This record gives sequence, structure tokens and C-alpha cells, in this order.
Amino acid sequence: MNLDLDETQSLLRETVRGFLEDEVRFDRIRELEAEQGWDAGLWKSLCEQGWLGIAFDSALAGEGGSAVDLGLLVEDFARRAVMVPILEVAVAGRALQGSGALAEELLPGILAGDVVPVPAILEQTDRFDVIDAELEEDGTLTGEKIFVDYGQHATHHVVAARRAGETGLYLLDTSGQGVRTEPLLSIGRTPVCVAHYDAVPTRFVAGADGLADMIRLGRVLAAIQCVGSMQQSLDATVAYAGVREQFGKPIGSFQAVKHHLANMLIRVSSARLLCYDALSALDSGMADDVRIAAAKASASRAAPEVLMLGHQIHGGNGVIEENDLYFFTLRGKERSLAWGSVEECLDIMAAGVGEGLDFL
Amino acid sequence: MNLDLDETQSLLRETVRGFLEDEVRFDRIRELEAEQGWDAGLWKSLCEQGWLGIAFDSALAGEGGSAVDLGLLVEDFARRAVMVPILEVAVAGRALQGSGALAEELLPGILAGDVVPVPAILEQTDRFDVIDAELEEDGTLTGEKIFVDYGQHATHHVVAARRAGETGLYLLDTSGQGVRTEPLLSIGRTPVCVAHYDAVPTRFVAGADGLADMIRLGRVLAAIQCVGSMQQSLDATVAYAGVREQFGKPIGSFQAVKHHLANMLIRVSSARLLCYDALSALDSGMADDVRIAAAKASASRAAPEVLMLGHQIHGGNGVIEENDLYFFTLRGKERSLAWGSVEECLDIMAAGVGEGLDFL
Amino acid sequence: MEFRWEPEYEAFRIELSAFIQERRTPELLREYAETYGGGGELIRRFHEEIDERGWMKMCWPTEYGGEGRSMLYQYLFVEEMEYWGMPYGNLTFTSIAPSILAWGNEDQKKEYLPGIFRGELVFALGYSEPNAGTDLASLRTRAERDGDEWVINGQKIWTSLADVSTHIWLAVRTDPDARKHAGISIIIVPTDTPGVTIRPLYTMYGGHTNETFYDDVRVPVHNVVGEVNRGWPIIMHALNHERVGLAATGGIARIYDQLVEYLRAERPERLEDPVVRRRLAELQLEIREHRVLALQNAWIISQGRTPIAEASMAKISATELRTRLASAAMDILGRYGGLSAESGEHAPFGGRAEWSFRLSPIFRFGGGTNEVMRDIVAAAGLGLAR
Amino acid sequence: MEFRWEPEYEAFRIELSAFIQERRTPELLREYAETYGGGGELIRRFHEEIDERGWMKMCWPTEYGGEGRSMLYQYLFVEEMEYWGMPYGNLTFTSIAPSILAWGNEDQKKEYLPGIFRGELVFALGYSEPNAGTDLASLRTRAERDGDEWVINGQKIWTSLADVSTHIWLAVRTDPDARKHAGISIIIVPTDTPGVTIRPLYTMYGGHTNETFYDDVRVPVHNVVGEVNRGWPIIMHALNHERVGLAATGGIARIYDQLVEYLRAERPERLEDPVVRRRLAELQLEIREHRVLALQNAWIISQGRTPIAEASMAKISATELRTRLASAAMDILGRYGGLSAESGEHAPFGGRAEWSFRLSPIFRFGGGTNEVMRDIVAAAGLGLAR
Repeated sequence: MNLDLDETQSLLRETVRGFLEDEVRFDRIRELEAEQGWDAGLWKSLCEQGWLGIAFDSALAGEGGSAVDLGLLVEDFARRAVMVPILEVAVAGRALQGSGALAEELLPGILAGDVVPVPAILEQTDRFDVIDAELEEDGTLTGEKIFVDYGQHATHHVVAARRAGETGLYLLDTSGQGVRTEPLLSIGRTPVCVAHYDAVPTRFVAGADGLADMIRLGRVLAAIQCVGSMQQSLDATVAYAGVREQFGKPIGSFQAVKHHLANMLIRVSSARLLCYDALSALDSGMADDVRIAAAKASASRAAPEVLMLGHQIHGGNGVIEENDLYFFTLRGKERSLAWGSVEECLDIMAAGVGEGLDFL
Repeated sequence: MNLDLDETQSLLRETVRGFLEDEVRFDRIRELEAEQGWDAGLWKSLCEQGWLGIAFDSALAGEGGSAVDLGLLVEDFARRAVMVPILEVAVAGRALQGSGALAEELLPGILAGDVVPVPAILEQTDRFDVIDAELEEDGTLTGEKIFVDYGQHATHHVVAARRAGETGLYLLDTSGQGVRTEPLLSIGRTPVCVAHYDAVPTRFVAGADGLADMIRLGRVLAAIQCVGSMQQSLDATVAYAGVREQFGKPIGSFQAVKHHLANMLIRVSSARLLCYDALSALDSGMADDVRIAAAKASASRAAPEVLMLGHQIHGGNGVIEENDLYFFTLRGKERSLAWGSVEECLDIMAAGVGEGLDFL
Repeated sequence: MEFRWEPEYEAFRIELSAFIQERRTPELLREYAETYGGGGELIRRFHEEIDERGWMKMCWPTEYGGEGRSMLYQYLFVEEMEYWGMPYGNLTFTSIAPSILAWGNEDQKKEYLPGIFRGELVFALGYSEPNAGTDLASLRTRAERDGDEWVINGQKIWTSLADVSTHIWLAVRTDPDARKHAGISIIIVPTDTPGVTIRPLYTMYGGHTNETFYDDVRVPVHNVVGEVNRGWPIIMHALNHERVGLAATGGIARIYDQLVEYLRAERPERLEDPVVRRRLAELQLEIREHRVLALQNAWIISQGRTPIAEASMAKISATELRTRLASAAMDILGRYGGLSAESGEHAPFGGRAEWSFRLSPIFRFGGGTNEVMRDIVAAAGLGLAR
Repeated sequence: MEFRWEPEYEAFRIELSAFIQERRTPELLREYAETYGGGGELIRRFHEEIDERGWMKMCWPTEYGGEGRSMLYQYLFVEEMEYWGMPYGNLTFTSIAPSILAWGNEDQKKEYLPGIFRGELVFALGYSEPNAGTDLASLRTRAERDGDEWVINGQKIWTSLADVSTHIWLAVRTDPDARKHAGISIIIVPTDTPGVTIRPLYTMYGGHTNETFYDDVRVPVHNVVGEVNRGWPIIMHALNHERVGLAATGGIARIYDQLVEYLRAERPERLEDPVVRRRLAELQLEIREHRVLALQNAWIISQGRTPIAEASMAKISATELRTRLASAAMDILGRYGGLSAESGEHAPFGGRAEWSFRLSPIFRFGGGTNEVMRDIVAAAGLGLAR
């Protein structure tokens, strides 16, 4: 048991935060939002810093492969609302890691920032357990995937599909013929699309277990992104409550405002701890779907409440685009829906009800 | 549309409140709680006042038969935590009203307070839609009913039972052979029992419609009892917050306490309005099960929150038996379970989902 | 006590609903979305038709051309308009017009009311300043008398609609030496008066509000509403009416109905899921709980009484439900729930839930923060000391 | 960062659980219920057995007979005891003992600690007075020095366990002229000292607490803990430890487990109902959300740091969940959920949910009201001015 960051983790956090504060201007994010772009330059820099390697184990030229470390990185990126596919490339890349020749071929490019693979799982039903896409006998894919985050900017999609009835993950190259992406506009304002595939060649990445692992990690990291958004909203709101005066005193001295802030902290703290609990379980191979779902359900359910309390305390100043607060509100709510909404995660927990509270 | 009390209603309320304040000492209720008794003397007096007649239409020697008026009466009785079967006799008596000869035989006694019939509906499953009790061919009943409020003190039970597959209401005399009651102790501390019947003769009261009407009225009146408990808790808490001082000022001047009280008022107001909305619909013959269930769900869900906020503001002074607050906490929560808990009422509302919000 | 709409109310609602259906064209809705109800030919024509039927004035005293009908008609009118998302003058109609009726002089009533009813006059509310939000009495924009004119200098914020309005209902300090709540007046400023500058502030809900700047703005002295330095009660009166509008159930009920309709048409298996049905039942319960508070409020007004605690309760209830409902609808819709209108056919019912979520914060602090509303409920509703 | 219990912790919990199962007799539980942990031969014997295994002192410094183990062991110990509803000294163990260790002199440590560990000494907490609840510093019970003795006069309320305790941990005013928080001392008063009168106050949860009256009660001067007039930080320290106990997850988790077990055994059709399963999932989520706050708290203590905001957060979270859980369990059980233990076999799992509901208010204001806890979270956790 260790709920503190270790020395390496503290150093990582400090370095990442410093870098992001220096490199990421919020106005740049506003521009990217407007053009539905992504921050390709920043992606290259962070790859140069070697941070992406945190997602991969060292045998394959990565730096670590600890899910907890990856969570710390993703949380800090969420706190700066950075417009890069850190979650997507991390989970797609980790799935590729176990694929032998494919891993050797692609990982160096991924680590260098040139190869950008993202997962493409969901179909029209918006359910992680309904995969109808089916490969042809020649291994090509014809069909559609929806809610492909950063899909229009990725070099590769790691798609969930069936072959001979078995579900698995398959890699396809988006630069080849037959791939068309149709952008969507989602509340989070990060790039997302529908991907249409017409006889696109694919390569095998992993089987059903690989897909399940990808969903587990993606789910907790999306929960961590909610946490990052909430924390940022809380920090901004505490700062604002300290300087904004009404009735001759800072609004932070009103008990109602204090209690809102205390409630925000309680919710964020619970959600964060459950996320790192789940990531830690992933690292030790003790993750079960209920534990993963609990982390996501907690963050997803807390997010709209916490973020809207932030707005309540900010008043009108919080809703104008000149203020940075809205990034976190919109991203946080979007991430609460991604990788399993609170409804879907509670369904998973409900399926496990009756197995006893052995988690104490 | 008229959300105010009319003159007769205002007068009734004033008279009833005055009477109850004069006649009902809380210490008497403590004694009755301890012995699981009921306030037979008070019952006689209220019958002498003619108030029970409010439940019945005038053609049958009653006074009115308006469900709204009955609701006002029941609310005030709940506000004084009076230990009499006002709800039970009202709904049982109204069911008897349509039974011709039986009505003529019993109603005078009911109005005089000598005949005390109460409903006996629930069986082991605790569901209003599962009635398995079945009459023998000779019309006698052998079986059990549970959660019979005031059943050990009643002269008659109006039981829900089947005969030749059809559900209906049947009257039985508890003073005859074959009736045994087994008291239960419920959180509300009002008398309640399991009733065991062994070849007890019965008389037909009403068919399935009569049972459905009984459940509808009983359900809203139980909701009104929750409202009465909540209102009493709120009033006591407002008074306490005005006099209890901490940190050199009344605790009612702390914003957190004010907001608790405001939230209590909002919850009570919604629940009460929905109750009278439902009662009014019963009067105009426009009641549907969803509207009835909504009133009960609202009151049942609000009750524990409101009552516990009352305790939160009362602190230690609220939990000792010397204080009257606990009557309302315990009764309110008990009534939230009676005649359909929030879970059961939400199930009923869920069954009606998709029919559009035509209630605006 | 009786919770049933009498036949004449039912008949009115049916007539109004039919009227709306005939005129609810995509073009009109687009104009409404683009101007926020501030203007456009279609909206003006729609207003005229409403006014021709007498519906704008039906609840007004006969001496001002009204029919003196119960304010419950106006309640039904606003609910129905809000349900269908139609323009009806909004705050100009629900808050400014009654304020002019209550506090304006005869000249002002003649000058403004007919135009408001025809939809020709649109008022923007000039209350808030950068340092005077909920603490409105701290406002600093000042008006100094110079002969027959007031000369106004200062800055307002959240002057929504200013860019499409004809007038600004401006709260100014006319006596800098008086105590905080004294020395404030309401002055009607035509928006095109020289010295008025309007700067848009873009918002997270896709539209914009405005900052407005006043630089030696000159208006005639008779533009003051009520007495000079006695503006505070006028503001409180207008805010109370504003809260009534904020408490409307129509828009909330619509999102719920659209959600159910969408699930029925596009995701029938979701609508059959017992857990989804339970969630919908819970949301419906909350709408019902709110609706009776809004109705109670309207009832009190219709009886000529002034709801204080009740208006605040309904305002709290509506605005917090709005956020919860939008958020829950998105959760039920999953990632589809996050899609904005710009996603076209992929977005469930035009991305309305998503937009409603982005819009929802403003109602909770607008018209007085819900924290102050709760203070008011405790004071006016329960007698606790302020 | 690592959220896994190392094997030695797992082994400890397994050993402790087995130990409890062997001794958890109906007789012991009855004695616990009747004395509230205050005493009785079976409880004393149980304590001795715990003490023999070194579990009472395992986290204590070696110089006081402890093993200097991580306080996480004590966290597991308390959670397991609370889960099974077993006596372990409760506040005397979790709040008073560490206070004596931190503030007492060597004589006091020798005099009290061994007896606490063996369960022979039970302390009642004498903080609150009729007019000094959360505002504890307003206390008026006074102690005046007379030679080698303190002479105590006054009244306390909520002196729970006083009737079954050996000592009262009494907060008194020793300097009436000092400012509010100064001039307070902690004095240990043997319960059988002449002049101490105990009057029971019966409660809605079926047990009783006490009022205690002090009429020229004389105790030796060396019964003061720490320095005279410096009692305030001792009280704060002890309250902080009390909050840790109030935040325990064990009792909450037990109600949940019992509810699920009851449904499985007695109402299997309810446990299969998707809506009931969803409600249970929501409750389980809330327990998980609380449990990590309690763990965070324990972790900070185990690192030798003092949790302030974290202790308050866990206390708020545990105590509000307790009410919600009990209430929700009753709702799921329907009218059966309202039955008290006295209803015998009809009452689901001994009427535990119903009793838990009646008991639950006290935790929300006891040990500092949750309103003050939130003030503390805002101040200590977020740096807002008090």
C-alpha cells in the first residue's frame, strides 16, 4: 500500500506540468477547437521528451509500462486540456505491443510521434460488447466505426472486428485507399469522427483478450481525464472565490460557497482515488471489470456535478469563452460519456452484484 | 384551478388543529407507543366531532366524501402524530360505502366510532399486485395477511382476496373465532400486525375496482402522512434554529443551516402539492395510477432527506426521547414505506413511461 | 382546493397550441436562434399575430387595452411558448412590461407598451457590472443631471440582447452620496443613443452576450422610470418577475419528451430496458415536483399576491433540474448524447440535450444566484433573519 | 503509488477474521448491545485475548510495549471489528489512548494505558454541555484549584457510556478570565468520585446517553492531562482521532452485505430485478467512493502526518452514506424494511437496516457537525479563509 507518489513519479509530474504550462497556450487550443485540429507540434515535442514511452514496457524501447504512471501523465494532460491523442495512442500502442513483428515494425515510429494509431471500437449501437464489423476472407474490412477519437488525424486505426466469429483487434492504415472519415462535433471539442472503410486491408493485432484489455485501460484513463477536468475546475474556482468580491467580501467567505467547494473536493478525491486504485489493479494483474467500472462510474457521475458547481461559483464570468473554465466543463462531460457512460458502468457493476464487498 | 383552501376547509383546519393541540399530549403518545396501543378515547371524540364523516358522502350519513378534505384531515392528524386509524378506517369505510346493505348496517357504527374496520391487503410478498389469499367455496377465509395497520385493535378487517379467480374485498369480523393477530414492531411505532385467519366467515364488499380504488386513496393519504411528518419536523427545526445559539448567534443565521431549511421547504412543498393534485384528481375522477404513484414517490423520497436534515440541525437534542422530533422522523419514514415505497411507486411510473407529459 | 384546469383554460391551450403548430416553421426558428428573440421580420410578424388575438394583453387591466383575465392564462401562454421554443417577447414581455405598468407614468405606458406587445420594442436588461453581480446594489454606472438630460457614464456586463434590442433598461447611480441601496434609478436608454458601445462576449453555449459601455450618453430626464433614486424596489420587482420566467417548466418538459420520443424511434431496445425506464421515471418525477412549484407561483400571482419565497423556490427548482435533466439525458444517450447540432443526423434530436447542458449554468446564477434564492426562501418562507 | 495490501496485511486480516468468528457468540453480542461496549465479563475476556495477541498495542512505540507497526494495521483492525460489530474499546482505544500517549505524562501512561488495552478501563467523553455543542469552546463547567485538588462544578450532556465507564475524560474551564479557547483543561475524573451524578437520556435509537452533573467533585491535581489551560489542542487532537473512527467503512459495508444476502436467501426475485440490482450497484459505488477516502485518511496517519481535511472528508462521507444506505435498504425491502428487531423472524437481518436508520443522525453531528467539517475541508483542504 502506498498512496503517495514515489520519487520518480513526483519528478515526472513536476516536469510534465512545467512543460505543459510553458508550451500550451489556451488560445492555441481555442484555434484548434475552431478548426477541429490537433496539436501535431506538441505531439512531436512530447514524444521527444520520451513521455509516450511511459505507456510501453522497456523491453520494446519504452520506458515503463506502468498504468499508474500513464494515469499521472494523462491526468496532467487533461488538466491543461491539451489537444493530443495521448489516451488513444497509449491504449492502441499497448495493444500493438504484444503483436510481435507488428510491434517491432511500428513501435519506433509511434515513440517518435510519426505513427499515430487510435482505437476504433464502437459501432452504431454505441456498445462495447456489440461488435458486428466482420472481416472478409481476404482480411479486408468494409464497414463503419463511430466515435473514433482523433480518427481523422491518425495514421492507423486499431479496429475491433470479427473474423470467423471471433472478436479481435486489427490494424489498418488510414493513408491507403478505402478509408474515409466524417468529422463529428462533440461537446468536448476534441476531434472525433465516423470512419467508413471500404475493402481496407488489415493486419491482426490481438484477440478478444486484447480488446478487453484495451477497453479496461481506456475506461480508466478516460475516468482520469474527467478527474483532471474536475481538478482544474476546482482549482480555478478556489482561486476565483478568493478574489471575486460581492457584498464587500470574497465570495469564498460565504458558507454556501465554501460548502460547494468542499463538496467538489470530496467528489474529486473519491473519483481520483478510485481511478488510481483501478490503475494499480491493472498493474498488478488484479483488475476486474467491476473495479474498472466503479472508477469510471464515479468520475462520470461526479463530473457534471463538480463542473457545474464550478460554474455556479464563477457566475457569468465562467460561461464566456474568454475564460478558460469552459474547456474543462466541456471536456469533462464529454469524457464522462466516452469509454462507457455512468449508465453503462453502473450496468456492469449491477451485473456483478451479489459477489460480496471483498474490496475493503 | 384553486390552490387555496376554501372557507370551509380553512375552518375545518383551524378547528381540527385547535382540537388536537388541546386533546393530544405527546406524553400520551409515548405511553401508547410503549404498550402498542391506540388512542381509543380520542377516536371516540373525533367521531363525536363528526370529522370521520368527511370521508363519506352525505347520502350515507357522512359529511362530504371529498378526498381533498380527507387529505387535510389526515395531514393534521399526522402533524400531531395521533395514534388513531384515521387513514385505515377512512379507506376501509369508503370501500364499504358502495356495498349496499353492508354499508347501511355498518356505516352508522363506523361514524359513531364503535365499528373500526381496517384494510388487510398485503401478503408475504409485500406487493399490492400479488393477492394469493383465496376464499373457500363456503366464503370462509383461511390464510394470512401482513402489515395490517391497527389490525390488532380493529373490529373488522377488509381483506383483499380471490374468489373463483377474481380479486375483491371481503369483510370479516375480528371478534369471531379463527382470527389471531401477531403484533409487529415497526419503525413508526403505530400498531401493526400479522393477521392469521382460520376458516373465518366473510362478506363481499367490492370487486377488483374497489380494491384498486382503496389502494389509490390509501397511497395518497399515506403520502400526506409523510408530508405531515415532514412539515412538523420543519416547523420544529425552524423554531429550534431560531433559539439555539452557538458561536454567539442563533444557528439559523448560518448560511448552511438556512440552506438546509430552504431545501426542506422546497421538498415538502413539492410533495404536498403533488399529494393535493392527486387527491383533487381522485375527486374529479381523473386520477391515474401514475399521478397517484408520483405523489407517493415524491413524499416517500423526500421524507428521509427532510427528516434527517431536521435532525442535523437539532443535533443531539433531536435524538433524545424527551424531544418530540423523533415521532415525526419515525412515522414519516414508516409512512414512506407503507402503501408503496418509493421503489414500488417508481416502478409504477416506469411502466407508464412513454405516454408523454400531458400533465402540464 | 382544486387542481383541475377549467374548460376555458383547456380551450385556450388547445387554441394556442394549434396556432403555434401552424407557424412553427424552420425559418422562424432559425431567425429566433440567430437573434435570440431580439428581432427579425418573421418574429415581428408572429408577435403581431399573437397581439391581434389579444394574447399579449389578455391578462392586463382593461384601461390598458387588456381583458383583465387571470394571470393563469399568461402562465399557460409562457409554458406553451417555452415548450415549443417560440419567441413571445420573453423578458421584455414577462419582466419589463409589468414593471412599466407598475412603476411607469402614463406617458411611458403609452410610449412603450403597445410596441412591446407588437414585438417592435425589445429591451435589454442593464443591471450587472463587472463588480456588481448578485451584489447588484454595488453598481457604479452613474447618471448626472444636466438640464433636461441625464448624462450617463459607466459599464455594464451581461447586457444580453443589447445588439438586437431597441432599448436598455438601465440601472444607474443617480446619487453617489446616498447609501448603497438608495441613490439608484432606472433609466430607459434607446440603444442607438450616441455614446453607447456594445461589445459581444462569446459564450460556451454558442451564442453571445454583451458588455455595454456608456460614454457621456445623454437621454431626456423623463426617461427615468418611477422616482429618481427610488430604483431599487423597481429592480426587485422586475427581478421577481424574471424569476417567474426562469421557473417555466415548458423547456424542461420538452427535453424529456424529445428524449423519450427519440428512444422510441431510434433506440427502442433502450426504451424497453427496465433500468432506463426507471431513470426516465425518476426524471419525470422531478419534472412533476418542479411543475407544481411553478404552478403554485403562478397561482399566487393570479390572486394578486406577490410570491417571494415561492418564486425563489420555483426558480431554484427549475434551474437545477435543467442541469440534471440535460446531463442525465446525455448519460442515457451515451456518446450520442455528447454530439452537438453540427453533427447533423447523428445528433439526437438536434443535439438539444447537449446544448441544453452547455446553456444550463446561466439560469442557476442569472436572475439572482440560487444561493441568494435559498437565503430568500429561508427569510421570506420561514422567517429566518437575513 | 500502489493500492495493494502486502501479504503481511492480508495475513493479519485473515487471522483476525478467524479469531473473531470463533468468539462472536450471541452472548457476547448481547452483552455488547446492553453495555454499549462499556463492560461485562465477556467483553473484558475478549479484550484480554486481543491484548494477549498484541493487537491492541501493535501500532504503538516499542517503549510503551508496542511493536511499532504501521497504523494501517490498526485501520484494518478497526474496520474488521466494525464490520462484525465486535467491541474493541472503541473511542477509548481510538481516541483517548492516543491522546494519553501524546499528551499524558509518564505516570499517566503507566496508570491508564495497560488497563485500556486489557479493556478494564473505559472512558466516557465529557465535552458537550447544554449550550456548548459544536461550539465546544463555550463550555462552562469549571474546575478551581484547592490545594492538591481540583474542585469541579458544572454539567455535561451526551456523556455516553458514563454509566458503564471507569473514567470521564472531562473538558473543564480552569481559567474563567482567559479568552474562549484558552483557559480550558482536560481532567481525568474517576466515574465513582463523590459528587458525580449520572442521569440517563433515552434515545430514539433505543439505547441511552447521559447527562452528567458535577457537584464539588474533587480529583487530584495530577489528573490534569498535559498543561493546565492548554486543553484545547488536546481536545482537537482527540476529536480528530474520533473522526477517524466515525469514518470507518466496516459497519456500512456490513449493512450492504447483509442486504444482498437477505435478498438472495429470502427474496431471490427481487435480487434478479434489474432495477434492484441497479440500486445496489449505486449503493456499492458510494461505499467504494467512501472507502478510498477512509483509506487515504489511514494512509496519511500511517505516514506520521496529520490528516485534517482528509479526516473531515472521510467523516462527512461515512456519516452521510450511513443514512442514505440505511434508508435505501429499507426502501428496497419495502414494509419489511420498517420492521424493528422486536418483530423477530419477520424483520430482515434482525432489523439492522431499520435500527441503523434510527441511529444514523448522531454520526452526522457527533464529533463535530458536518457543516463544521465542510468549513474545515474548505479551510484546510482548499486554503479558504475560516
